[in-house]
Amino acid sequence: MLRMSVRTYLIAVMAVLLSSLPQSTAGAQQDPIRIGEINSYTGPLAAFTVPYRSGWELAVEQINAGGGVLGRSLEVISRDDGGKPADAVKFAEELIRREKVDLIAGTFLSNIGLAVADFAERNKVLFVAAEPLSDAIVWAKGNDYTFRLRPSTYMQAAMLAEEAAKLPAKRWATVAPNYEYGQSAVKAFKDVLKGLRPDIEFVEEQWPALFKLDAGVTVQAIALAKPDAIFNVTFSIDLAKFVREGQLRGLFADREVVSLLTGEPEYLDPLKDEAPEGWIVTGYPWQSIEDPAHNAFLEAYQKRFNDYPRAGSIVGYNTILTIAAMLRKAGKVDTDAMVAAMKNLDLDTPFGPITYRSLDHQSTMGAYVGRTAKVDGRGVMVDFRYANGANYLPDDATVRKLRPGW
Amino acid sequence: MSVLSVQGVAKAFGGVQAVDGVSFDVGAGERVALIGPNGAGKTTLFNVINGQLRPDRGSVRISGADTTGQAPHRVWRNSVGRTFQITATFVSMTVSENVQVALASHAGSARHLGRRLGQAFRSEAAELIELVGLTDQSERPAAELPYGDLKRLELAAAMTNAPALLLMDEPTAGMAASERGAMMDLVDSMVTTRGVAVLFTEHDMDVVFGHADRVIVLDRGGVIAAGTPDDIRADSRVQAVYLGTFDAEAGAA
Amino acid sequence: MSFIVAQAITGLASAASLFLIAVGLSIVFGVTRVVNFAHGSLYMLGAYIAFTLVSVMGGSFAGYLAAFVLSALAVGAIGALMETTFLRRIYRAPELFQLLATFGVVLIIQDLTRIVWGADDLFAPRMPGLDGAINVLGHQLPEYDLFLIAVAFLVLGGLWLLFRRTRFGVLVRAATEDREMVSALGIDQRWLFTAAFVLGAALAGLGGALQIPRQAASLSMDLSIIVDAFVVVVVGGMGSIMGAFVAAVLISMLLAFGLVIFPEITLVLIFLVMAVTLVLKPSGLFGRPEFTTEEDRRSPDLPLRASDGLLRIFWWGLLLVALAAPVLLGEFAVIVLTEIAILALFAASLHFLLWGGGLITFGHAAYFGLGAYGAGLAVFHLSLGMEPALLLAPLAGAAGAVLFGWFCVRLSGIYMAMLTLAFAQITWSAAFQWIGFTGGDNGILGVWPSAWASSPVAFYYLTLAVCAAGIWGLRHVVFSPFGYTLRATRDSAVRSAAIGIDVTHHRWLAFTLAGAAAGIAGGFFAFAKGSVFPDVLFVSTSVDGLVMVLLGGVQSLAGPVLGAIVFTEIETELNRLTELWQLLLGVLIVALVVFLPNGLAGLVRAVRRRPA
Amino acid sequence: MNAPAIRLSGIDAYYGTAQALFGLDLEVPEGSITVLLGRNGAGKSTTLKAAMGLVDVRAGRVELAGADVTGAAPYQVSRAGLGYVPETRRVFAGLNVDENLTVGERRSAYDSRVWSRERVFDLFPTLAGMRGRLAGQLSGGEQQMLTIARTLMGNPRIVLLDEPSEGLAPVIVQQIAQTIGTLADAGLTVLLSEQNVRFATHVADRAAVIERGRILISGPIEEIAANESVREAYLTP
Repeated sequence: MLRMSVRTYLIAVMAVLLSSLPQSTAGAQQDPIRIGEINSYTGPLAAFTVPYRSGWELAVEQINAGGGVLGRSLEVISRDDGGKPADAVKFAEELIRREKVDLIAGTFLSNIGLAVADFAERNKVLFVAAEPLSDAIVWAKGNDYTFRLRPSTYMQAAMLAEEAAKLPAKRWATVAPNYEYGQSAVKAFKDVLKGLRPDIEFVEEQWPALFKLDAGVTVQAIALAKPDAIFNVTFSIDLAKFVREGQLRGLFADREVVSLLTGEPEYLDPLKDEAPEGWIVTGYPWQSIEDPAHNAFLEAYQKRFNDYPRAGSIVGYNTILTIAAMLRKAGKVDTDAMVAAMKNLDLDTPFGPITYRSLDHQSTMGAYVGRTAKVDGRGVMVDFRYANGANYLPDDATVRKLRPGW
Repeated sequence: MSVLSVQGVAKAFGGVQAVDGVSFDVGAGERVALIGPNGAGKTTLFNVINGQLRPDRGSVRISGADTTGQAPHRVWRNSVGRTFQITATFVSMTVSENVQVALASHAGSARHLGRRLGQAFRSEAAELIELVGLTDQSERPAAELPYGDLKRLELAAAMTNAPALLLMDEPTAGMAASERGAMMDLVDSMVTTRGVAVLFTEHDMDVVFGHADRVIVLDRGGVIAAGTPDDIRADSRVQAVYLGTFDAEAGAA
Repeated sequence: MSFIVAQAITGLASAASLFLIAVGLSIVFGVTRVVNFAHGSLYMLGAYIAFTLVSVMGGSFAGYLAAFVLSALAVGAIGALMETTFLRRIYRAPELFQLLATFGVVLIIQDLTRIVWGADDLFAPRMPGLDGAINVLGHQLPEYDLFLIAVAFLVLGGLWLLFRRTRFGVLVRAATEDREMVSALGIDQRWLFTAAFVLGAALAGLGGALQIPRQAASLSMDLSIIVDAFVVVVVGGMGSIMGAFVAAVLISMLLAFGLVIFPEITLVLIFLVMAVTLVLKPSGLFGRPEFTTEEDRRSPDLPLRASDGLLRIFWWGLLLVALAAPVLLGEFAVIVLTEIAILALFAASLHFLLWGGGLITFGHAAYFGLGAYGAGLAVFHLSLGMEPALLLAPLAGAAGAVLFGWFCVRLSGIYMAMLTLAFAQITWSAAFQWIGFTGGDNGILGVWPSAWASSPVAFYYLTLAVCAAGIWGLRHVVFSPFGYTLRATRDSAVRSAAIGIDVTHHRWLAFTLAGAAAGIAGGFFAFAKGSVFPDVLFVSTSVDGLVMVLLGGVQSLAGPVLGAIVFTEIETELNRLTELWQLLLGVLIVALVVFLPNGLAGLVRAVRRRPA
Repeated sequence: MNAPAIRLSGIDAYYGTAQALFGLDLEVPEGSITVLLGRNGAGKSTTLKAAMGLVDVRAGRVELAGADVTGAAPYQVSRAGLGYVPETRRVFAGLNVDENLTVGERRSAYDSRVWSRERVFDLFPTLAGMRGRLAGQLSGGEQQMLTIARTLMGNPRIVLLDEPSEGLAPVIVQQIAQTIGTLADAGLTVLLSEQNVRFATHVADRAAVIERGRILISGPIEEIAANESVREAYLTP
């Protein structure tokens, strides 16, 4: 019996080992164009990445139904990094060396985006970073092979700072999770706002650990400083706790709150009827966007998934649109040609036309800025406008200073 | 100069005075038994001498050197060997390796990374193993040894630093009657051939009266009697608090 | 002044939540001696179940109360299932295996919860009747906070009565001390254990359910609470109910006022409290020192023997395969093999402590991560090349081990495991939050090998050479006087001290050596990945190392190497095959502890020992 | 003829992989005080544990008054009337004296309680005065009394005593000997293991000598004591 199980086990191990062997990839012309895709599909991040996946699946289906690109269909080979950068790099290796993909796309967490970007540079493979927000991906650690779709932390903070500058509030408090994203967002917001309104002072900063916000004590610590307005960067469960405790303790009464990403359905919807009202936010008011391109996307998405899109869905969808447009422009599946095509690539998306800047490889995809309100017991965005990403980037000289190699 | 000199040692736990001003000496080559009822303070006193406990007051000197409050491994460097009531050996090693590790420690090479322990101190170890009569067991794992042999192994390990003083906590506990005699004979031979002084605790009165030169009786943390075995046997106070009448009766039988 | 009162009350509400979670963990540990990593998962389940109940029954005041009670009962029932089907089988396993097995349950529950409830955060409405705030000295304090505080005191009082005034309580306390003796006195201890576990699980479920009116149910609840709960239990003293209460209050108050003054220190503060407590009072504020009962005696290891024929063939065969791999197996295999070589050294260094010294560490990621950061920071801040950076890696690992080891070697058993975990988490917090120095979450990029070693094959051979030498070196140390002496301190600390060995110091040196070896592995890991991120320091890295050691077999020098090979292959391939890899990994871990406690090497040994 | 109070036949017992008892046979007649003699490691404690179900018994049969309890869990054996007083006492140190007795108490043991709390305190008056004291703070002799008292609370018909004189002052040993006599007078069967031969011969009426996990010889204490080879090996001080 024991012997049997040893043998069974050894066979299993051998099978696993053998499957590591390189698989032959015949290079027939009609083979699909292979896109390696990496994201964090398991664990708590699944709430964000699953709508994103639906987005790219929809785009792939639509493009292939329309005859593909360059006469070839698109095939996405997807891997779950489990939220670990080291595993993301390993799967990037696997995708290019074993699966022989033509380019890499995806990632949600900033650190994983950065790790894969660095990998892409070193291995000279194109990487379309879909969702990571970190400014560093295109600036401090930007490289030739990496292009980023989603509007960055800086861009979204700048959109909010513009609105904040119009408020009478002078004394500001900030609350942000204590890690790179939170710190960058606060810094960008402060920098832009102070540039616009030198009379403003920041009187309190709270830095709760990510997903460990002790809401009651944090809310009271902020209240103690008696600010006129609050800039919030917390999200997900931290946001929910912050909103509930803040409302209970009267923190938001007679105070303006400016809040990053809170208008995205991913963050707003879980709050249900307790969604804060009157906050100035960036987000995605999918119900109310009056635009034919977006309507077409919305209809197709709802039909395909029987669900409404989240901000991630748009990002996933646009990622594949980007790749398709780039391939058409490049005319061939070759890294140098593809990288060249990504620069100044123009394409139409459900958010309108966007451009991948050759200056820093950032797309000009924007976000919607508006105020939160409650309609039928759920949070929505009202009084919103589309903020074109192109308008919220520093001037070229500044970007050149931020991005090495210029 | 005494091999061991205990002066005014006191130690309390919480509010309980476990040892209260105990003084005595052990001379070279002398065998001293420490007896008394449970809770009299024997173990505490032993642990103070051995260095596991720091006394609240008083001093411990070994061959003239003040070792009060020194950790056990430092006390050992003053030529003190120790055996335990419940045998403490290295169960994942052979008999020989048990002794070799102790010899390596004595030679100051416990931290050597270079060569393997395997052949180091083999002959010295063999000598000590022969001394305690375990030669035919020397390659067996300690885990497999019968209890009596483990006690012998402990003694061999305790002898590796050629001690001037052996501290033995109930050296014959858990042994059959016939083994006890053999064990104590072995201890006696260490005393005669190597000039070791022995301080031991024991509950077996045959061992105490048969193998101690001097007996110290503790009760409630203090010394209530000290003297030759015959003196102690006759001491009415010792009979009342410790010996009772049972042993005397049965001993006569 | 009014702020202090208001903040104290708010802090007390946090303490109430923390206490409700920690006390169940403490009770379960007290009776079963199992540190249940999955306690946080039970807490999470309590929250999810309560959310569903509130949704179904409607969120009235009574509906909420019913949901709290029913969630506690439901989680208690899940606890009963868990105890009777699985935990019961590992009570006699070494502490570390138990920790690991319950960590496997964490992975399983995490995936199952995602499958049942989805990945979205679920936010329930406020509790009607307690959804307002009352004015205390000009501060608005939520009514629900006061309710939580009241519930915590009720639970505390109830538990006190249960444990002091009922026969059941007396039996549980007796079983906490000596479960074998309780059984010999005619009490069915299996029932007692199940009951205690169900009580602990129900308290976790209640704690989770009570969070629903305050926060969203989310998949990150399990791990974010469990480490805090550990800290509370360890600071209070394992098994002590009052200790859990006092520690929860202490920590919550420190945080409540600490974050006004040092808003950035929160994550580190909680672990500092734990480290300080354990050093000053190793068994916690209200705990008693650990003692071992007879049944804890395990059959001892066999004496060390030099490799015999088959083992020699294993080592040489492995080396040959490793050398020929780039030709035989192709490009990606080289990448995987590089990782295997690195992880094998990491696992071997962990194994050296575990097996060679009986030093139970649950935070070995710290030294691996410090090695990685040492190399990464050398490249990033000092612009050093690969060669000097790789030399710095073991120094960084060893430096961390010197610092943390000094504290850790003073403890033993489960307390040591907890303190090592705490130090690893402090290091992780520092890397995560100290952005100016470490790059924080965004990590350090561009840690690539020198030109001569930049091809995957060249870097593989370099890694193989160094890691194989490292493993061989550790193996050599095991046989040296140092290694034997370390083994001696493991077998019997009192005997070691009695033959002149400074046990604490010797263990400290061993820690340092293992830290250096893990640091080497970490350094190579940084260059293999080209980057360093805080997650190399996270508890999951430590768990991976332990799984490798356990999988390979603790009682064999070949174990960690075998474990690293099989684990890395499984992990890499499982991910390709299924999205449920986390679930499967959890099942694998649990199955290993239950069915294969001696690992693959033990299996091989058992097969070989059988008469032909 | 009544079946013996305990009958062990052909017992093989193990600790992990190490075998401790080898086909051991032992009978303890009803109402006797039987002592198990042998060196440490010979298997005395293991024999008692095998009867109690505390070790892994892989072969053989354990009977209590004719009833088969082989493979039963300790609590089942205890409920079948076997009381166990372990070596090294093992009181519940963090529980007070009263609570220790509560653990041993078995309400459903018999219709009428033979050993009530009051009767136990009559047997050990010292304990009666310290009901609220933590067991961990008692002296060694008091702890030994408490373990016996605790076992009696379960109303056993047979009591196993593992080295009751171990580590105790002679004066206390004497008291324990008296206690054992009292138990026998109350109709209990006693099986004890001992190293202290004087103590053993003083209290017991039967003896069995164990060596390397097997019984060498057993019978009335006088016969055993008279056996030359036994005397030489085990009894001569």
